[in-house]
Amino acid sequence: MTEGGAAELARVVEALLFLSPDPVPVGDLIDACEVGEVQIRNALDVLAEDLAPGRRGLVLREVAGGFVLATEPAAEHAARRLLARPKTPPLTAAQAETLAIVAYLQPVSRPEIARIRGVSSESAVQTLGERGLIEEAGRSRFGAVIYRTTELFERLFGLGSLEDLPDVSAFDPTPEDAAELRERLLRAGEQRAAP
Amino acid sequence: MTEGGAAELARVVEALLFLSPDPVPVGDLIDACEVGEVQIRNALDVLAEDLAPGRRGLVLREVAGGFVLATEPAAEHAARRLLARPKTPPLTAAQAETLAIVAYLQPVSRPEIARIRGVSSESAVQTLGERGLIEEAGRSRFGAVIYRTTELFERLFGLGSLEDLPDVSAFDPTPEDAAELRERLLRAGEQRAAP
Amino acid sequence: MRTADLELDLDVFAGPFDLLLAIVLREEISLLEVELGAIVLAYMEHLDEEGELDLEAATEFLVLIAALLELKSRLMLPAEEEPELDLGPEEAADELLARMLEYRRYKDAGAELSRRFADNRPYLYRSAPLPPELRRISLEASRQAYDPERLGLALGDLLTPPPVVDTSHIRPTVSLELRLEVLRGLLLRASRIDFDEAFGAEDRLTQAVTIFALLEMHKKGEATWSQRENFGPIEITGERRGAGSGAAR
Repeated sequence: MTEGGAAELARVVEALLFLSPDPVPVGDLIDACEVGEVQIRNALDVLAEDLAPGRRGLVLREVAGGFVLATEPAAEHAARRLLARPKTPPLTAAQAETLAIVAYLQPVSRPEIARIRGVSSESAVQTLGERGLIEEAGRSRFGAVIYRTTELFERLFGLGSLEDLPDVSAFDPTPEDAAELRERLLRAGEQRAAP
Repeated sequence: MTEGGAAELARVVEALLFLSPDPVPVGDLIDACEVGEVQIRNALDVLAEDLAPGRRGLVLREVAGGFVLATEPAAEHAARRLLARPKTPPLTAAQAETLAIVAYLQPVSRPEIARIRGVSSESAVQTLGERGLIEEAGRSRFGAVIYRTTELFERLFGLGSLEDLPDVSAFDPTPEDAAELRERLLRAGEQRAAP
Repeated sequence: MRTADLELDLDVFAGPFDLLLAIVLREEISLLEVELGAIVLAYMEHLDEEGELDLEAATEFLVLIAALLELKSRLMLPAEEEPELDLGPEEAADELLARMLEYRRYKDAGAELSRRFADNRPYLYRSAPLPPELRRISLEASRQAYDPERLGLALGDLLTPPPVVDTSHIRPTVSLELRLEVLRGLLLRASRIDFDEAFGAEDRLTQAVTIFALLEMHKKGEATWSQRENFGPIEITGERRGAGSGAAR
C-alpha cells in the first residue's frame, strides 16, 4: 500500500474509533476496512504519530484489548467544566486492596478476598461492582459468588490487557523485610507470654 | 494571545467537541475554557483548518446549535461494517409470540398484542423495534401505536414476502374453528386472562 | 512463649492486618499490654491517615475492637494446662507471617493500582450515540438467522384455548370478563353500538357492570363512547381493526 493509502486508511480508522463506543480490536478494524493486518498496523502507526501527545486534542490509546480515542490530559479541566462531570473519586485503600486481589487472583470469591484482607470486604466489593470495575463471574463449587475485573477496569487503568499488570511478585517484601517482620512477631509473642 | 496559545486552545476545543455528543455553542466553549470570545473564535479557526475536509478522519461542522465534530463521509462504508451489524440473538418466548402476532395480524396495536398474550408486552415490543424486526405503522384512532414487520424481518427469517410465512393451520390446535385468525387469537387470549 | 497465644491470634484476630502490622512493627509491644483505649486511638489515627471515616471503616473498627476485647479477656484468664499442640512457636509465627506478607503484597499492589487510576483519570472517553444513519441495521449485511417455523409454533400456542372450567354449579352472577367479552364481540362486528339498543333489555346489574366494562375498555384504548345530554343515548365506538389479517390463511 502506498504512503497515501496508509494516510487515507488512518483517516478511516480515526473515524471508526471516533464513532465506536468501546475500544476496537485490530481484528475488527481489519474486517471493517477490508484490508490486511499490515495495512491496519501501518494506518495505526500513522494515526498514533498524528495524535502523538501534544499534537492534537486527542490521543490514541491501546486499552482493554483494542484501540480507542481519548482526550489529552491538558483538556481535563475545561472538559469537566463543560460536561459538569465531577472528578471520579479516588479509590479508598479498602477498594484498592480488594481490586488488586481480584485483578491478580481472578476469578476469586468473596471469602477468599476476606481471608487475605483479614476483614469482611462486602462493602468494597459492592462499591467496585457499582463503579463497574469488577463483575460477577458465576459461582464457586461452594456456592460463593466469584468475581473478575471488567473491560472498564482495563480502560480506566490504562491497561492494554490484564497481561500489562505489573508482576505481583514485584510487591513482595524483600527477604530482609520478611526476616525482620518475623523477628518482631516472635519478640511480641515472647513479651506477651511473660507478663 | 500568541499563536502557540491559539494552537493550544484549539486542542482543548477539539477535546471538548470530541466529548460532547451534541453541538456546543460558542458561549459554552468560552465558559469552559475561561477565555474570551476572540480567543475561542481564533481557536475554532485553527481547528477548522486542521480538520479541513480530506485532512483527517474528523471534520468540524457548524450547525444550528454550535460546533460539532463529525466523521468524514469516506468512512461511512467501513463504519457501517463495524458498527451496524445486525443483532440476532435467539428470540425469547415473549419476543417470538409478540413477533408472531405482529407478523400474522399486521397492522396490530400494542393493546391488542397485550390482550392476545394476556400480559403487557411492552419490553418485547421495544426490543423487537430496536432490533429492527418490527416498526411503527402509525396510530390507531385511539392513539395506540400500531406495528408491522419490516423488510429486515423478512430477510432475517429468510422470507421472500409475508406470503411465505408458514401456514398456521399446521400449528393450529383447533383447525375446525372457522373464525378469522385475529378473532380466535383474541378469544383465546381473553380466556387465558380470565380468572 | 506459649504457643496457645499465637494460635489464639490466628483464630480470634479478625481485624485488618495492616493494623496488626502497625502494632507489631511500630509499637513493638504485646497485645496484652496494650490499653484498649490506646488501640482505639491508634485505629482512629490509622483511619485519619487513610483519610476515610466511612461506614465500612467504622464496621471494621467495631469488628476489630470486639475481637480485641475477646482476645484480651482470654489472655487475662489464668492459663490452663495446654495439650500437645501441632504448631511450635516458630511455625505459628511463620503462619501468621505468611498471612501478613500475603496481605502486604496486595496492599502494595492496591497502592500501585491507585496510582495508575490517578494517572489515567485525565484521559476522557467519548460516550455518544451513533449517528442515526448507523443506528439502522444494514439490510444488505443481514442473513437469515431465524426459522420461520418458530413464528408458526408461537402462534399455535397462542391459539390454544385454556382448559374449560365447568362452572355449571355456580349460581349466575354478572362477570366483568363476560361483559368485556360481549362488548368486544359486538365491536368486532360493528364499529358503533347504541348502548340502549344492545343492552336496554338487560337487568340493572348487568347494565351497571357493562358500563364498568366500558370504562375498562376506554382505559385500555379499545373503545370510547359519547353521550350528548344527560340520560340521552350512549353511542359506543370501537377501535377499528386493521384491514385484513396479513398473511394469515
